[in-house]
Formats: sequence, C-alpha cells, structure tokens
Amino acid sequence: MDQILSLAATNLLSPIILSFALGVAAALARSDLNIPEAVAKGMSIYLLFAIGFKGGVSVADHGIDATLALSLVAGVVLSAVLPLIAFALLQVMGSLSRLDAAAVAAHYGSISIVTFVAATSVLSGSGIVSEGYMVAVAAAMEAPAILSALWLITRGGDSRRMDNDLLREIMLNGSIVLLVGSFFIGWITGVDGLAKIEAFIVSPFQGVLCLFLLDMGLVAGRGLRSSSGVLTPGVLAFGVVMPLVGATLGLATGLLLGVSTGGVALFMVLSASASYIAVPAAMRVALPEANPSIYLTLSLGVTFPFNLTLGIPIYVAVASALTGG
Amino acid sequence: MDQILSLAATNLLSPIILSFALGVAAALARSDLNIPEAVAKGMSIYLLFAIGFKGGVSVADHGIDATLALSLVAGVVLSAVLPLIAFALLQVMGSLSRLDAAAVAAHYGSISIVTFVAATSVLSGSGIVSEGYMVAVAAAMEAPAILSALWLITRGGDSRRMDNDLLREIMLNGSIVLLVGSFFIGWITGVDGLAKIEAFIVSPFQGVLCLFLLDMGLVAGRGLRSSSGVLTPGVLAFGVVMPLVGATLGLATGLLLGVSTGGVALFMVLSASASYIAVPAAMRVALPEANPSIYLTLSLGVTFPFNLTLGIPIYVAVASALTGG
Amino acid sequence: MDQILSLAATNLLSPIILSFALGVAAALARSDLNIPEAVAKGMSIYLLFAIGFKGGVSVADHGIDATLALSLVAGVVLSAVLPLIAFALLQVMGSLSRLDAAAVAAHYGSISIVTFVAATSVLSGSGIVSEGYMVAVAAAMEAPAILSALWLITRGGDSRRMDNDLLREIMLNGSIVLLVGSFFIGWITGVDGLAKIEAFIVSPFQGVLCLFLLDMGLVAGRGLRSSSGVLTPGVLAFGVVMPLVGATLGLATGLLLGVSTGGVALFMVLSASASYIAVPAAMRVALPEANPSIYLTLSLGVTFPFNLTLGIPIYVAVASALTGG
Amino acid sequence: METHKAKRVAIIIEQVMQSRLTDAMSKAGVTGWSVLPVLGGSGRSGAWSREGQVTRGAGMVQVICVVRPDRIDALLDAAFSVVERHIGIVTIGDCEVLRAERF
Amino acid sequence: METHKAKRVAIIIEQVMQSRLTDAMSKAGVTGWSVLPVLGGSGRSGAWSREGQVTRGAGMVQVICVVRPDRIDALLDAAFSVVERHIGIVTIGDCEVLRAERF
Amino acid sequence: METHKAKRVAIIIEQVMQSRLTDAMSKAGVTGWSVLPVLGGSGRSGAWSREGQVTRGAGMVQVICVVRPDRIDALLDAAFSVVERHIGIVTIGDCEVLRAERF
Ligand SMILES: Nc1ncnc2c1ncn2[C@@H]1O[C@H](COP(=O)(O)O)[C@@H](O)[C@H]1O
Ligand SMILES: Nc1ncnc2c1ncn2[C@@H]1O[C@H](COP(=O)(O)O)[C@@H](O)[C@H]1O
Ligand SMILES: Nc1ncnc2c1ncn2[C@@H]1O[C@H](COP(=O)(O)O)[C@@H](O)[C@H]1O
Ligand code: NA
Ligand code: NA
Ligand code: NA
Repeated sequence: MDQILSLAATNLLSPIILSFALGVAAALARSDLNIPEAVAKGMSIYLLFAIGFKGGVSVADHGIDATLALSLVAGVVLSAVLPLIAFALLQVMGSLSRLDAAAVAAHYGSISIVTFVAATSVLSGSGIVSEGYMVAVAAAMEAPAILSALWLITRGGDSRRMDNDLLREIMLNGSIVLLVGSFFIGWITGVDGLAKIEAFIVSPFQGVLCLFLLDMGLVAGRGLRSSSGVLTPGVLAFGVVMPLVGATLGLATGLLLGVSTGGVALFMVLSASASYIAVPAAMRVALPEANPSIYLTLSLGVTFPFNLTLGIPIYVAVASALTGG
Repeated sequence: MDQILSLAATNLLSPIILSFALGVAAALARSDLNIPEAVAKGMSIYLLFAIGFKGGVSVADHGIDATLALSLVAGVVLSAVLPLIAFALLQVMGSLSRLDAAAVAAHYGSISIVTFVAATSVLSGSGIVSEGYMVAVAAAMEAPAILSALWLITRGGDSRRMDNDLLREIMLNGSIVLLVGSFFIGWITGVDGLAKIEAFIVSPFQGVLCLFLLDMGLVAGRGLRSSSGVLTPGVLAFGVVMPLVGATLGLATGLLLGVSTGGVALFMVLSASASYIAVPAAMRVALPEANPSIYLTLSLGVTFPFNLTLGIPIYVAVASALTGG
Repeated sequence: MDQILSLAATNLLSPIILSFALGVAAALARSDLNIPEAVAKGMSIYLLFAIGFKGGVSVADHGIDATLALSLVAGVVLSAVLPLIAFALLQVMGSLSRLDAAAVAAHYGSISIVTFVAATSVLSGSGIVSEGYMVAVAAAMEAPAILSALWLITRGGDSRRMDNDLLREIMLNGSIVLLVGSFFIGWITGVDGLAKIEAFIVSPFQGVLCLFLLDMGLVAGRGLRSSSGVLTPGVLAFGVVMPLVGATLGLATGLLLGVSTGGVALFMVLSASASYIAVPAAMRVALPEANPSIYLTLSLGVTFPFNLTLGIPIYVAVASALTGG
Repeated sequence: METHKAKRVAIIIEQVMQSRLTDAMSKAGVTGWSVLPVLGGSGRSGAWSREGQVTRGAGMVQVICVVRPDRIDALLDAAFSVVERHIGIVTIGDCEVLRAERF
Repeated sequence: METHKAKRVAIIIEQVMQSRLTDAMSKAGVTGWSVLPVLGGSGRSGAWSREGQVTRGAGMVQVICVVRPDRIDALLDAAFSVVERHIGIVTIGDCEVLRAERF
Repeated sequence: METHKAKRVAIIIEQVMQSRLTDAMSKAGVTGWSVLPVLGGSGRSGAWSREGQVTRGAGMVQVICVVRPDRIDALLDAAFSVVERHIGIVTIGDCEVLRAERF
C-alpha cells in the first residue's frame, strides 16, 4: 500500500501527468490553447516509431524469450475475450443500447498505446525491466477486440457488419503497421542501429510525451465539456471498474506465462487500457449508429486519466508484490 | 559603448539572427520558401513550454525571491501604462486615427515572447543570470495592455468594446495559459523534472529558435513587401523610439525593484517589445475597424527586428553598466 | 567487389533504408499509415537547414579549397549537360513523346537532396571525409537542368515556355534558398555557431532522416501502386541506367577536379540522382502537357530507391577504389 | 432519387469571429454547419496568407450551412449581426438536398 | 465566354467513409472529384473539431464533384448507397462550366 | 434581409498556377478572392493526394471568387487565359450576397 501511494505520488507529480492535467484544465476553462492536428499526428508517429524500435532493439539484445510466441497468443486471446466481459458488465452496470455497449466493449478489449508508453516510462523510472517484445504484444492486442465486438452484434441477428475492406483497414491500420514495422527495424538493426538514432528516439522521448499528453488533455477536456451529459453514473463507473477487471485478467495471464515483473505490469496495463485511435475509426465504419460521444468520452475522458494517474502505479505495485520483483 | 558594440556584433552574427535575416531576404526576393502554419505553431508551443518550464525550475531551485510578487505587480502596471504613453507618442509622431493608434498602443504595452526568449539566450551566452520568475512577469504583461487600450477608445465616447467572452479570451489565451502552466509544472517538478526532459527542452532549444526565427523573418518580410506603403515616416520612427521609451521605463522598474542584472535587462526587453501573437487577435475582435497592416507591420516588421538586432545588446549593456553586473 | 557487397549489406540493413522499405511496404499493402503534409514539409526544412549549415561550418573550419569555384562551375555544367544525355537516351530506350522525355530529362539533370543526405551519412559512417562545399554544389545543380530541358523543347520549334516569373521561381525555389542560406549561416558562424545548435542539427539528424524516408517510402509506394502501368520496360530500365551514366560523368568530373574521395563519391551521387521536389513544380508550369505520373514514378519510385539501396554503395566503393581513398 | 429544395449559405469570416458566429447561429435555431479552412485571399483590406503564421489574429474560415428555405431569414439575421462590423462575405445559393428530414 | 450547364454536388461525409464513397462513384462512372478538408462542425450528433485529434475516427471531409446533368442520377445513387447509414449531407446545385469537353 | 445578385466562381487549379491566376484576376480588375486547400482528388490525369507530399509540383487549390454579374466576363477571360493549357476546372453559380457595396 505504501509503495502504491509513493509510486502514485511520484507519478502524479511527474511532468507528463502535470502536462495532461494542464491540458484538461485549459480545455475546461475554455482557453483557446490548442495543438495543430498535424503536430499531434506527428508526435504520435514519433512515439510509435520510438517505442516499436526500442522494443525491437531490446529483443535483439536479450534474444527471443521462449515465451514470446505464447505472449502474443495470450495477447490476442485477451483482446478477443475482454470485449465479452466488458459487454456483459455494461449490461449490468449501464443502460446502453446493445450497439453502444458493443462499441464501448471493442475499445476496452483493444489497447491505448500512450498508456503503454506512460507505463514503460514509470517502469524504467523505477528500474524495473520488462520484455522488449511487449510492444509486439501491444500491437497484437489492437485488432482482435474489434472482431469480437462485431461478432457480438451480428450474433444478435444484426446484418453483416464486416467486409474485406474493413478487415484490411483494421489489420493494417497505421498504428499497428508502424509499431510492428519499427519493432522489426529495431530488431534487425539492433544496438548498432539504436546508437545511430538514439539522440532522436531516446533522449527527447519524455519531452515529446509531455507535449503529446498536453494535447490529449486538451482533447479529453474538450470532450468532457461537450459530452459530459451522455454518461450515466453506471457507465461512468464502468470506466473505472473495467480497467481493474482487465488488469486482473492481465495479471493472471502474466503470472501464468511467467514473464518478468515489468512484463506482468505491462500485461495489466494493456488489458486495463482502452483504445482511442484505431477502434473509433472501425466503429464509425461498422457501427455508425453507435454514439461516438459515449465511447470517446469514456475511453479518453475517464479510463485514460484513471490509468495514467492511479491505474499504472497500482498495476506496477501489484505486479511487483506478486512477482517479488 | 564598446561593450554594446561587441555584444551587438556577436549578436548580429549568431545563428538565430542570421536565420531571421535569411527569412526576411527570402521573402523580399519573393522566394517560395515557407514553413507550414502547423509547424510554425508547433515550434511556438515548444518554445513557450520550454521557456515556462525552465523558469519554473529555476524558481524551484533558487527559492522564491521576496520581489516575485512585486515584480508581477510591476509587470501588470507597466503593461497597463505603456499603451497610454504609446498612444500619446503616436498622437505626436504619427498621423494615425484614434482607433489605429489605440490598436498599435495595445501591442506595445503587451510583450513579444520570442524577443524575451532571444534575450534570455543572449544573457545565458554572456553568463548573466536572471530571475526564473521573469517568465511569469512576461505572462502577466500580456493582457493588461489590451484592456488599457480599449479603455482609451471607450473613454473617447465610443460604444462598448468589451464583453465577458472577449475578457476570457484575452486572459486565457493559449500563450498565457501555456507559459503559466508550464511555469507551474517546472516549479512543481523542479530539477528532477527537468532532468527527465532536459534533452527535449534544453539541448535543442537554440536550434528550434533558429527555424522559428527563419519563419518569423519570412512572415515579417512578406508583410513588409505587401504593406510597406501603409507606414508614414513618423509611424516608422515610432517603431524604433517606442521600444527605447519602454526600455527606459523597464529599466527604472527593474532598478527600483532591485532585481538582478539579468532581471533588469529582461524588464527592459519586455517593456520594449511589442506583441504579435495575442494582441492582434483581440484587436480584430474589439477594434475591427483598425487596420491590421499598420500594427502587424510595425510590431513584426520594425520593432521586432530592431529589438532582435540592436535593442537587446543595448538593453543588456545598459543593465550591466547600471547594476554593475 | 567485396567492398561493394559489404557496404551494400551494411547499407541495406541500416535504419534509414529499412524505414524507407517499411513505407513502401505499408503503401503497397494499402495501410492507411501516413505522415501529414505539414510534418513532411517540416522535416524536409529541417534536413535542408541542417545539411546546409553543416556544410558551411565545414568550409569555415577547413578553409576554402581552391577547387570550390571550379566545383560549382562543374556542377552547373553537369546539371546542364545531363538532360541532353538523358533525352538522347530516352529516344533510344523509351517510347516517350518529346515533351515527356524532356520533362524526365530535367529531373535527371537536377538532383535529389535526400539521396545526397543519405550518401553523406554513408560516407561519415565509413569515416570518409568530403568537402563541406559539396552542399553548395548540390544547390548549384538544382536549376540549370530545367533550363536545359526547356531549351530542348523550344529548340524543337515549340512556343516560348519560359518567362521571368518562372525563372525567378526556379532560381529562388525554397530548397535552393534554404540550402544556400543555411550554408552561409554555417560559414559565417562557424564551429562556435555549430556548438550552439549541434544538439538540434547534428544529434537527432539520423532519426529525423528515418521518419522522412518512411514518408518518402509511403509516397513512392502509393505512386507505384497507382501509376505502375505508365512505365514501359524501356523507360523503367532508363531509371536504372541513367543514374549509372550520370555517376560515370560525375566520377570523371570529380577525378578531373581532384577533390577528395568523399567529394568524388558525392559528385557521382549528385549526377546519378533525380529531383523530385523542385523540378516537378517547374514542369507543371512550363510543360503542363507532360504526364507527371511518368516523371514522378520514375524519379521517386525507381531511381531514388535504386540509388538509396545499391547506387550509393557502388558509387562510394568506386570512388574509394579510383582515388585510393 | 428524391431531393428537396434548400439554401446553401457560405460565410467567409475571420477565424477570431468563428465562435461568435456559430453561437449566434445556434441561438437562432440553426444547428447544422461545417467549418472549412481558408489558406489565403485578397480583398479591400489587402492580401493575406496563412503560411508560417503563428498570430491568432490572422486568417479566415468558411462556414457552410445548409438550411431549409424557411430558416434562411433567421440565419441571415444572425450572421449579419456578427459580420456587420467585421470583414467577411455572405453568399446564399439555391440547392437540392438528399434526406431533407435530417435538417 | 462559352459555358455549359452542369451540376455541382457537394458531399460532406466522415473521413473514414471517403474511400468507400469515391470507390462507389468510380463504379458509377463518375471519375472527377476533389476532396476538401473540413475543420469542424456541428449537427444532430453534436459538435466536433479537428484540433489536436489523433484518432482516425473523427472528422469529416467535403467531396466536390462537378458532373454533366445526365450523370447526376448515377452519382446520387452511388452517394446515397454510402451515406445511407452514415452521417453526412449531400447538396446539389446548378452551375455553368468552362471547357465541358473535359467532363 | 436585403440581398443582391452575384456570381460565385470556383476555380480548382494546380497550386503552382495559383499566383499566376490571381495576378491575372487582379489585372482584370477582380480584387476579392479566397483560396481553399484541396486534399486530393481524381480526374482524367489520375488520382492524387496531398498526404506526406513534399514536392512542390503536386496538389491543387480552389480559388473562390464572388463577383458582381457585370464583372463575370472579365473574370472568366482572365481565368481561362491561365487554365487554358493547364488542368483545372471552372464553375460559375448564381448566388445572393449581403452587403453588395463591398464588391
Ligand atoms: N469577392 C470575394 N470573393 C471571395 N472572397 C472574398 C471576396 N472579397 C473578400 N474575400 C475574402 O475576405 C477577405 C477579407 O475581405 P475584405 O474585407 O474585402 O478585405 C479577403 O482576404 C478574402 O479572403
Ligand atoms: N445543415 C448543415 N450544413 C452544413 N454542414 C452540416 C449540416 N448538418 C450537418 N453538417 C455537418 O455534418 C456533420 C454531421 O452532422 P449530423 O449527422 O447532423 O451530426 C456536422 O458535424 C457538420 O460538420
Ligand atoms: N468533375 C470534377 N469535379 C471536381 N473536381 C474535379 C473534377 N474533375 C477534375 N477535378 C479536380 O481536378 C484535378 C485534375 O483533373 P484532371 O485534369 O481531369 O485530371 C482532379 O484531380 C480533381 O482534383
Ligand atoms: Na484493453
Ligand atoms: Na512591451
Ligand atoms: Na542528377
């Protein structure tokens, strides 16, 4: 408990969290502070490239762990199963239509790469190592949740929602391709490759993350301001309960696989986090009748800040305690 | 005098001034060189965040000076008083309408954060320290001048120019919020926080400033090309005289407050500089009849280059001489 | 031969080439991965500024070589002559109309600055020095080819294609101005200037180059996907043969001038490379009837990847062998 | 395909006035509009361009608003109250729309 | 100057649907269009803005398509098949064009 | 609200030709216009998109020009002289404007 509190305190007062808070505050106060779309997209490309590359280098450096393949499979299964749990939970807690519930469920099965990035920086700040291939697990967890959520709807007798175009869009969406691609580049070029671009992808990383979180705070704050009415208390509660449920499943998976302390924590983080880049796009195509205000506000306005501030310290502390790490 | 000349020479041949000159030259020669709006805005966000953060860290490091509160108050007073002087001076020197004169006056009461940034980099290049909270003084000086200039107009019997929306826009404009926000983040996280993001906000700072000044040179050059006709000789002269008047007031203020040599120099720089980010927007809303070519050309095309090249070395040399720093 | 192979292997597995390959692969697989236009332009401005500045600093550091002026003249001549050769070659190899052939020829006389940048990074990776003023030669080679190609057309009895506006646009296009301008800034400020902005223009350079090549891969891949049909086998072959012809001329020039090993390699690279920034714009204005799919696909989709992967190692190896460097 | 008569109003206005315009439109009961970027232009107050600008004062946007013919007067009154003292240009064109029930 | 009658169709549609729309237009034999960015807007599903967005799900674009009057039905059928279940708005206006041989 | 008849001319033209077009318009006495970005499109010369482009040769813009009906011929002549040999499309529509004294 002490460890959780101290980790949470350090975490809450870190530049990245404070930058996020600044963004939320500015948006709620209706300041005109804003970051151009192109700059925000540029930063997200930078972060994906850097995190993928570093993951690949770490695999090149430490060799392939026997559990790599198992972890990937576990990630796919988690991503596919979590929406079913989320959907069931929403039936109990919320008052959402089947369509809205399925759309929300898809987001919670998938992952938020910024949450993952923030967690790795807490881990490395605490000197806890993790498997480099966890970034590949993150990529593997992006898409299955979408298929799972669409199955929930079509199973309910609804017409076909999926076609080949959509399937390709989901599997080859930009963030998956960039994450996996830079992971392989890092793996192939290894520490020599890293040495060449370290001053670009390692040193300024935390700083870029600050500005990116400032932007996410601005977007989340604007969303909360305009859409705060759409969430009932039950749905709001889901935004905090579901990450804890997901984290528990992630914990069990990590312990079963026997990955490192950091690996367990990251399994928890990935399972706890909710997508806000890839899944919303797929939902607009496949479930256009679902209300985007609900899933975006829940994912970006509730669950993301929760994970960022309290979730990550909890997951890291629990993982440390249970693995003796 | 010698010191001024040598400082001016070093200054004139620094990469940042030469980058500005390159931009002006390219625009005057009608080259199609241009920096995308989103990239320019991204760089300005970076500079504001970095300068605010470093100011906050410096306060965290050196403790709060007893004069902090006094300096803030002095900044607010300076910003409110300078437009009155500018307005009076314009009545004498120029042939502008009351509206145009008031709009110009608002710009000269407020501040140019890039001029401030350029001055801090001259100071640190000369090994002169300044109070970290001067960045908060800069933020405090952004808005009062606008209210002061609008009072000049409404006092003249004109209809109401100010409403709550505009007041909020002025007080919470993006650059104030980002500067103050990152100042507090820097203050809270202190040197530990700085250590995490130093490679982002400290090391590449000068380089980003070069490209930003290249862009400002391009914009200033384009403005001079298309609007050079709008400025009468009297108004042009105002663009050089007013900074010197402002700097004198800033000097007196700094000496009275007893701040450091660098602090005095920065008070001069802030008083001498003219806004070109926040104030133009407020003027378009409140004084739409005032001609933007006049205030933009004067602020960005005349006063900014003057301060950048000659003003800053003069202010730093005078501050050094009079404080014995 | 061994050296070529080993250089090619190192080169092919470097982060920058793999990033380009990732971009091509993503585009061919129709992923929605894309880099915003503003970010791509921002990166190209960064690269031009950095490469120009470093070239200037190197001249300031090593003094002006007696061959500087000769090299500039040689560059201008090469750029003017290469289109004539390209045009003749296209008459033999291709089935293009005179207009299309002239437009393509203009591209091959001019240069690709990214290919130049990639080559300098291979050189510095191999510890081979080159003249800093080669960046000025690169700038000098941008424009003459355009005039030469237009002469080919007007000579053929076609109406006037050139006016003063177009001439100014060609001579003062953004990349020439930025390259030459930053070259002079680097020259004037020298190693002291470099020290101030090294953390911006040197350390992160390779990393930015990776993301820029990722973008070029995406654009090249999209072009290949939509325009692969427009190139006949003869024209395709031209895209590989012409760089080798150009490189041979560049080699002869470099050897004649007696520049360093790196200088010879860079003369080869410049002559071998084909423009895709400045020349396409001039062609749209002057030869609007020429099909842009042909010259863009050939330059960016065929010659650029060829030079990047195989060309550069070959040129460097040949230059080393023949200069004993 | 069945279409319905409507009016397409395009308002080119300074970016700093955008929220005031859309607020006035909302108050007038007009709830649907789209905002398009404008890169530059020229008019009686000279030429301008967005290139490299960081000042928040520069630049215009185009607000497009498709309305039922009977709403046009309320919309124009609202728009006029905002553009009155400001630079900007308001055009109204006839058009047909699909799915009129959406307006 | 000689001009010819034509129809100008403007379709404001979600960005994620853009390629589906233009594919449908191509299939219907319509081969000329331009895509314009939209910065933000408001409608029955609330207000939105592109500012700072990284999600691929947000945002609309405007597809502009100038067609000969006799092609308008094929175009509207194609457009309707895509926007039917999605948010979006289709307007059709009369216009004149130069160089009609280009369509 | 009082409105006046006007013409709304929209010219989609290559970005490299923009300054030539607006220069020609100025010479023809047309002084008001706005330039809008175009993200991509398709036509007889194939499809294109602005994504990730650094080449200055690619891409089109849309120039919008509202004129009094009696100015339309001068404007079209000016526009035609520039687009004649280039790709691009010129549409003319009827519209009403507020504040006609501004034109
Ligand atoms: N006739 C016009 N057609 C299209 N846009 C115009 C027109 N007149 C003015 N504008 C736009 O409105 C801005 C301000 O116009 P003005 O108030 O005349 O200076 C110009 O810079 C253009 O962007
Ligand atoms: N009447 C309208 N005029 C112009 N744009 C509209 C209109 N209605 C909707 N839109 C655009 O279409 C988007 C979605 O509309 P809706 O489906 O009504 O929420 C809005 O956010 C606007 O960008
Ligand atoms: N019918 C059309 N409607 C709208 N835009 C068009 C049309 N035809 C062409 N365009 C635009 O003009 C560009 C060049 O057209 P084209 O000369 O036919 O290749 C296209 O890529 C589109 O951006
Ligand atoms: Na999850
Ligand atoms: Na001032
Ligand atoms: Na060449």
